[in-house]
Amino acid sequence: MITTKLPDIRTDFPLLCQTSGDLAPIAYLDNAATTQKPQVVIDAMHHFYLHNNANVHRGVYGLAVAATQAYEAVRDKVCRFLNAADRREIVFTKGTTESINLVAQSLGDEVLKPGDEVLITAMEHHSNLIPWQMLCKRIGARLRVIPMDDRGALKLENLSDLLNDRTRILAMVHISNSLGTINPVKKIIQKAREKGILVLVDGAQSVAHLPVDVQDLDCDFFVCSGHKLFGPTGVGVLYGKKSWLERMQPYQYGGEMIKTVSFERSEFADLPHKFEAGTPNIAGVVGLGAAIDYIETIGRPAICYYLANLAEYALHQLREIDGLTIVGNAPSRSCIFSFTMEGIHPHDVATILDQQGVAVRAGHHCTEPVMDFFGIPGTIRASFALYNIKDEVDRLVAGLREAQHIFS
Amino acid sequence: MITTKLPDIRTDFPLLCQTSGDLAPIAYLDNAATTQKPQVVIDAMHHFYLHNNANVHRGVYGLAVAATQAYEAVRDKVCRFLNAADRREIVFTKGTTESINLVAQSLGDEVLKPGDEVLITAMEHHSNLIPWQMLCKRIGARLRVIPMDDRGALKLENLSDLLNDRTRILAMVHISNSLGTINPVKKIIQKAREKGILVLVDGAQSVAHLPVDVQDLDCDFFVCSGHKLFGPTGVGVLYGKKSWLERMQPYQYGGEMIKTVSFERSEFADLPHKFEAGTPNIAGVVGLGAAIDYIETIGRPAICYYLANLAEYALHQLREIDGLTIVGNAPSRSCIFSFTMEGIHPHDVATILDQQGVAVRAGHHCTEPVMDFFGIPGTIRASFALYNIKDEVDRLVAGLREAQHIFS
Amino acid sequence: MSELSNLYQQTILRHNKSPYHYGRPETSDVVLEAYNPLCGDKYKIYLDVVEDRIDKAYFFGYGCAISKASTSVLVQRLEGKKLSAILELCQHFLESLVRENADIAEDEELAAFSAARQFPGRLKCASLSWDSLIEYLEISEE
Amino acid sequence: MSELSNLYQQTILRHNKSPYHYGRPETSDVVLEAYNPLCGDKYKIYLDVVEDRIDKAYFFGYGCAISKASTSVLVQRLEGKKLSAILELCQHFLESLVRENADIAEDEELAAFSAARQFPGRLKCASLSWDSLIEYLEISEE
Ligand SMILES: Cc1ncc(COP(=O)(O)O)c(C=O)c1O
Ligand SMILES: Cc1ncc(COP(=O)(O)O)c(C=O)c1O
Repeated sequence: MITTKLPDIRTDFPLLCQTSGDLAPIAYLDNAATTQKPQVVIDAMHHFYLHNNANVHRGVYGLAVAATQAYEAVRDKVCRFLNAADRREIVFTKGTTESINLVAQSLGDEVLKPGDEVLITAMEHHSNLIPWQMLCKRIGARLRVIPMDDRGALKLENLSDLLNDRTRILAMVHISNSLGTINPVKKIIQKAREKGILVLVDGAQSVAHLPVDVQDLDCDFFVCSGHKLFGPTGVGVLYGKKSWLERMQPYQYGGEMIKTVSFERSEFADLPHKFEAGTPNIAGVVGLGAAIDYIETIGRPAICYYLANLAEYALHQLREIDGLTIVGNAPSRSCIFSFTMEGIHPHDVATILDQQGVAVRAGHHCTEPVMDFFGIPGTIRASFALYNIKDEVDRLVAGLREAQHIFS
Repeated sequence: MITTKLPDIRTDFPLLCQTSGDLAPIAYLDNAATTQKPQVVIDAMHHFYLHNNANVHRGVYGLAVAATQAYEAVRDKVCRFLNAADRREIVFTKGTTESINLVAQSLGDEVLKPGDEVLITAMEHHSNLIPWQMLCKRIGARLRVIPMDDRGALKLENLSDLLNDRTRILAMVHISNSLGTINPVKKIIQKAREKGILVLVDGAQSVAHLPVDVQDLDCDFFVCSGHKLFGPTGVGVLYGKKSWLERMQPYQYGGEMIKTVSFERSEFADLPHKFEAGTPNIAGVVGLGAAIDYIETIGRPAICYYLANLAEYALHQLREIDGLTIVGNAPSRSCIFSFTMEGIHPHDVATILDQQGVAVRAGHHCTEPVMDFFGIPGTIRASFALYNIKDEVDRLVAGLREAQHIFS
Repeated sequence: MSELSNLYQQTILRHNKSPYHYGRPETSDVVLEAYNPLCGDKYKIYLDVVEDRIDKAYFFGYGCAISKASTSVLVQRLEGKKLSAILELCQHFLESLVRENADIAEDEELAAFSAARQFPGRLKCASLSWDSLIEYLEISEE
Repeated sequence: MSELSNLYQQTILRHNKSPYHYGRPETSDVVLEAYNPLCGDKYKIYLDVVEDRIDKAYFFGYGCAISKASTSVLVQRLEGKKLSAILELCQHFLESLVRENADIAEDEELAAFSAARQFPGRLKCASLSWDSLIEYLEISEE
């Protein structure tokens, strides 16, 4: 069902319904940092600890079997959710950051030689920048950057120069967390594929906003975090093509990831266990499963459509405010808005908004090079999720006007 | 208060009180794999998601400040719990396995040269074996092993040979998860210190059983997991002396662990954030805090004393069973019992026990070399925690006799 | 205890105690390994293959009662059978571990393992050697 | 909104708009840096020290209203004071950000920052430059 109105889902999120005294509930507009959790996700973990809690994979008794089934069932769910070809291509990590570090660490030596190039974009989150920067430093490879224009859109004219004979890896963000730009990843991946370049897509922001199909994108790796997807903290996903995951060294060593061990040598387990050393975040994975179920009940096309409408409204309202400059005006954008206000520091704006019950983020949003590019130390960022409503846009705007009033 | 009777705490653990039909509640004796969670831990995470959920460290708004305070308060708690000298010496990880991999990875190149030696014990969990094995392989160092006798006690006669001029790192388990042996770590650490050797103690099993004081032990690193300490899955602790943590390279790169970033170079944040890249398991850390509070309400000396009594009872009862061989008879032991039964495979025993509502583990318990040493493919393991009672020992014994009956 | 006695019933206990053709022949055409890294159960299966038939089958190794008995009844059913018929039997047997299979239900000994349906943690024990054999048969078919 | 107007009150807004001795002197004896990597606020504080007194103080940099105003009132209070007295003042001021401090409560301009107690996320903004100065003073004392 495609509609500008999502079913009344706010009540699914208990934190959004909390009131204290006669204050309105919080207008939570920091969803790019982390999302709120629906009751079903909280309940799923609660239920797990009450009824199924045991360690996974090796237990013979009923409880351990139930825990293992609950855990592995989520792998199937994630596999369907991202449309991976094989459940063994889904590795559970603690988050996007770990997923990227895993790939950079385990694959780096496999594919990168001195003089080779790794390509990222000008708008990467630190998590998709520093691991590659350090890898390049270690190997003696070169980190190169796809530039952007002053709207915050990638400049792709010279892409064929940047995707050259020495390029081995392309790592790029799907939706920028500080600019809101939706990058044309599919088109870029096609170009990279023609040259046999390996591609990692940072989907931390995109999974909650867009339907994602890793086979259609044809990326080699796709990474995301549970906590930005209405799931719990401490759990993330690494999707990787089987042929790559098989070639890669394990990232961590320990229980569950081995076939046989002696003091002299160890033989590693098959996929995906090779990459899941130690006791995983079992309850967290179960919570992630509930989050995916929740999203699929609503439907990603419906979410996408709803957010597009909300973005249009927010953009219009923000543009009405004199002295407000939106940072990030790419033609294709998501429901994340960064902006600065003349004469008022972002932190002061955020504090004043907070006092009015509007939660936004201020700072560089872990994208310092983006701030450097625009010559600013930081922005105010309002980022919306499926439970946000127009009324909250209005509260944001009213709060911004109040800040202007105080500083006038 | 030192007593053989703990206050009636079973009701604090909802899973232990579940009954179905007229079956007795489960006798959960797989605590070395993971522990059950008291209601207060489950509630703490629930409360966090309902009232404080936001990302930590960078937010200006009230919710983010509350989340940061809740998260950082647990660092203080863990610091006190382990008696660390400085809260910056406490790093949150996803578990023991990650903590050890972090040290092996980030410190390895700092202290290990070709020809150097890393010393472990004959009873290490794979998590405290393979990371060192792989490190040695990478560097060209040698992995050596403190042997044990056939009771499963370390043989320390030749310790001064093993702690020699080439030894750089000693990594040893505090309490063996497959034998129950309590190792004399303090005495061994003293010897290592005299030679300036760095020491890591794997406390995965010990924190729930013994009071731990890292300054008194004088180890350089101490690692443990929340989920074996009545806390949630997906969270663990690395304690490291500040001087070492400062010398070490970051393990993962991303948000929160940097001071400044450009495409050319990055400068890393101070301790402990240098080692906490990306969004941490915030709710998990909050749950761990509640678990520590819970343990401290009961008191670790009381727990220790209670478990010693329970162990004595269990040992006596198990010894009464003909055809049962206890694997691990060190003079100093904890409440973890491994054993084999004549003519019955461990998995068959575990299944038969499971049908009687007794949950034990069967297998090599991630300590294959220990099994090889005893020439067995695996054991049955019953491991007790503070909520277990003598009646459950009796149920275990009855179940074992039933298994013998079936296989007679 | 009724589910339980279903799994550890006479058939299985008997085969566990006195497995069929348990031993290592001096020579054999084919040696298969059935190994479960999760629990350590490990069997070698020794086959003499004459044309498209299995002539002789033995096994040796270590494992739980379920895997040992299941390997024993497997080996017992191989000799003299055509490879194609064996593949079919294996597939029916594996199906019977998940849901009712009419062909297997009639074979009392094989049907004993259907009780493993109630014990998901032990399914792999029942299927271990059968899985290895299928893998071998499918490869040789190609 | 009463807590809020407490933080963004006239003192702070005024100092933010017209900070005291805001600029880069051509020479100075001591240059301190006050930098908060978490938010990017960064000030340089330029001091001329004559014997055990601060003779001239300037600052320059970028940050939020709270950190800028707090640096401004700090700089304003340095000139002519003994280093030991400054250290004491800094300590009192930092205390006033955590709990009532009698000395600070009497100084209307400094007391304006006590409202930051209600805004734990902004405490560091109020203390930033004071922290750097304390660090410098403590090192020079040794
Ligand atoms: C002694 C010991 N070390 C390490 C580990 C690994 O802990 P985790 O799986 O929580 O990473 C365990 C748990 O099985 C253990 O018992
Ligand atoms: C685009 C992008 N990449 C990576 C990350 C890092 O995610 P996490 O902190 O969950 O590891 C984020 C989250 O801030 C992000 O927005």
